[in-house]
Amino acid sequence: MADVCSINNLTRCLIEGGMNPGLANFISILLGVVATATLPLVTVIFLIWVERKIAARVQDRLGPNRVGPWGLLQSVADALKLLTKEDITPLGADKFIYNLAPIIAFASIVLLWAVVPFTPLHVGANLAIGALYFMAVGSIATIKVMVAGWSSNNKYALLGAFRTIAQLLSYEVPLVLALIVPVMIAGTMSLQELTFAQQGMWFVFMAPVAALIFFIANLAEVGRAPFDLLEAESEIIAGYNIEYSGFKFGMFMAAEFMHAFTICVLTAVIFLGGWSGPFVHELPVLGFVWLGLKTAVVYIFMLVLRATVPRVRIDQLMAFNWKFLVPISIVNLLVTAFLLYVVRALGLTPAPGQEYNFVANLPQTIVLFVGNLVVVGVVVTMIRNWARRQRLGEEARSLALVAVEDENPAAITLPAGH
Amino acid sequence: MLEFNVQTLAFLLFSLFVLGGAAGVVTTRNLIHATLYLILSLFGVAGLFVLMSAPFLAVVQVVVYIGAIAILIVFAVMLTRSMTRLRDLYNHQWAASAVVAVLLFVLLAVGVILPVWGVNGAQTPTEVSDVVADTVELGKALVDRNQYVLPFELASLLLTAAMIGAIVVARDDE
Amino acid sequence: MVPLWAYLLVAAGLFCIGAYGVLSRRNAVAVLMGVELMLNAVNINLVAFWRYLSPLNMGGQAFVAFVFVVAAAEAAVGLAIIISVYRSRRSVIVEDVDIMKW
Amino acid sequence: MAVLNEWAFVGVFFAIAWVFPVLPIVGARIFAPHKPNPLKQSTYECGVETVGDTWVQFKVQYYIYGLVFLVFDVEVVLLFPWALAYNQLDFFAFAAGLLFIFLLADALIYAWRKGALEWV
Repeated sequence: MADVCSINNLTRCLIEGGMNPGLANFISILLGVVATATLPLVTVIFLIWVERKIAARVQDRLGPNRVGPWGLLQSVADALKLLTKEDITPLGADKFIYNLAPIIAFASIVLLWAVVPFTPLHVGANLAIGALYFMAVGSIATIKVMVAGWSSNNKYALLGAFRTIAQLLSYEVPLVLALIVPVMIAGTMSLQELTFAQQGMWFVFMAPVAALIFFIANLAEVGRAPFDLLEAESEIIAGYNIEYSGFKFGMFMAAEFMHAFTICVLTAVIFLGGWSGPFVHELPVLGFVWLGLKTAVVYIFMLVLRATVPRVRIDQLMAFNWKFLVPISIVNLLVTAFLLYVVRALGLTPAPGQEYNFVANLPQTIVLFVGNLVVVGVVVTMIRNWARRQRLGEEARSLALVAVEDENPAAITLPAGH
Repeated sequence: MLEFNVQTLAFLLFSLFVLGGAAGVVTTRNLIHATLYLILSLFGVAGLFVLMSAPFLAVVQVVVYIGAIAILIVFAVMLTRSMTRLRDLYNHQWAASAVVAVLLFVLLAVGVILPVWGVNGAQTPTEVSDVVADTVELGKALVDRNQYVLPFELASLLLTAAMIGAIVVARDDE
Repeated sequence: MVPLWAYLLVAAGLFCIGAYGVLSRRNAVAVLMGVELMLNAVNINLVAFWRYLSPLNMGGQAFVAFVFVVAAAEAAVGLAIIISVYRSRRSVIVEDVDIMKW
Repeated sequence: MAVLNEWAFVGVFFAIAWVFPVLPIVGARIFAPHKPNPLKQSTYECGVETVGDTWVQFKVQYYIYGLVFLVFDVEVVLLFPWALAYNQLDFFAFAAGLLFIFLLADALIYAWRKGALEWV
């Protein structure tokens, strides 16, 4: 292995080749960064095509099919078109931060890729606090919205920005609460070690509720359907980026597509075992393939969701978060903490050295899974009771209306208290 | 003195962010710009935390200050329409304040920091350990009955109380 | 490694700039921003002393975490008060709110 | 200093992440036409002339959401070290964490009952 100069031992090779250690280190870091950061950029060009194609199929259309084979080069053509479009800056705009906003938008998404583990050996930065890094970079997204909305000097942009910020802030709460669960199970925040911990059993089986909440909250963070009301044309024209044109608008759009892809990767890493799969330790590059497959499954699920679900209203959006997702994620956190404690007290955790064994992980997985099922069951029952009460109330009201009509057909009024 | 390496370079860069951002905060008329300067300054503080091997605090700094407090300040600026009536930036005592601030800095630097912890100071740490407690240790310390469990619970209580108080104060009374 | 005094100097500078902002600005929101700067200067000091003097004792980090909590509570309540004052007096200038003064 | 090496990667990543979006924007400045006129540059409000300040009065409800978010965010962030050390904690520490979460739930219940979570 010492003779082969691969990316894994590049630093050592360069030093042995007579280079200054500091410089060699820097060069290997730089190469790693460029490789990691270019990957999402290249992928997103392809993914826009995938998205348009799938949306078209769901809606019984053909989708892009003119530029290149099967329309594959459509995104490239779009990018070139945006590059030659005039870039208009509104007169009242705050020039510097107006130009800064699309850059922040794009950079904040690229930054997420610094901690994604691709294979057992290839990871950008194996930060010990990787999960929180993800949260921190995510919170920069609110800054970009605020800056874009404010600097455009447009009422619609500002209103859209405020709505968007309210949405992003709200959905960050269930997101973090759901993220605590895998951290608690694995006892680590490093994404690479979280993946290692899932070699025996994926966390989606140990914490299905947390996985679902994580995915839904992330959908809202990206602003994907059914949570895409930050670009609701009917209400706020196009949201915070209304005054942007040309490639600056393209930056916002590319950032959104990239964000959507990135959250699929992170869902796959945190809950679906990341690169773990058969033969991954014999051939590390295989991890890349497994990760890609899992990401693709999540991504296609998201696309079908986008093509089939209607948009929610803003009061429904807020109520759904604060009165449904947040309470459930708190209860889920409590239940998981309690069950983990019980599991450990009963000695159902895998014996040392058996952590990556599927069978050894089964007992605790079953306990946690049943616990999650109970949570879901209770929630579903509560919602059904609530809905029944609502329905009975509606029926009683309409019956009262009919009764009033029968007694005095001339005076059709709503019953008192309405 | 400062030796020249990557860490020193990063330190100087982050210090520039911190102090430059802070100077922007106190001198800018436009409050939204001031908030952006505040974000820059707080980001620099997060960078300094990373250099001091406290990555958890650095990330929390970004999440709490930049992600939440800065946004809250923007909301407050918008709600109070502070942007529309930009009157005088400073009050009548600004000159005295500037003198006080500069004097305080000189006093701290010359009187306390350099003699006590400076080069050949009275209590300059001679050798700095490379072993640093990590976040797991922090987690244990926060809920250890002999350490910080009481402040930990009180923190939760304080935040709950602050939220209740702020909601009561900020809402329109129907 | 960067010496301890360098961090302390930066923290002292940040503290003094923040203090200047608090003492001289007229807008209440700007005053609050100055307070945040001062709290951050304290945080730098706490972390620096923790790192250089007792990196195995968790006191420094735990204290910074509690400062975060207090800063958040302070910002939340302070801004709420400013909004409330604005509603009743149509002003966010600190000197205009002098009803408690005599 | 292995930890700082990982962060050096993030630092370089940070620099590169800013370069990526700046390049095409500068490129667009070269390729794109640039013929501004006042009509083009006016504020786009569906063809209607813009009236008054852009800084309209906002609802206090936005601030309330920000407030509730701030409180939750800080509390949850403090929970992370606890969750991280969870596998090594005794019953007392476990109970302390649960009490913390209960207080968090308490705040939510208060805000809910007070009607602070309604979008009005």
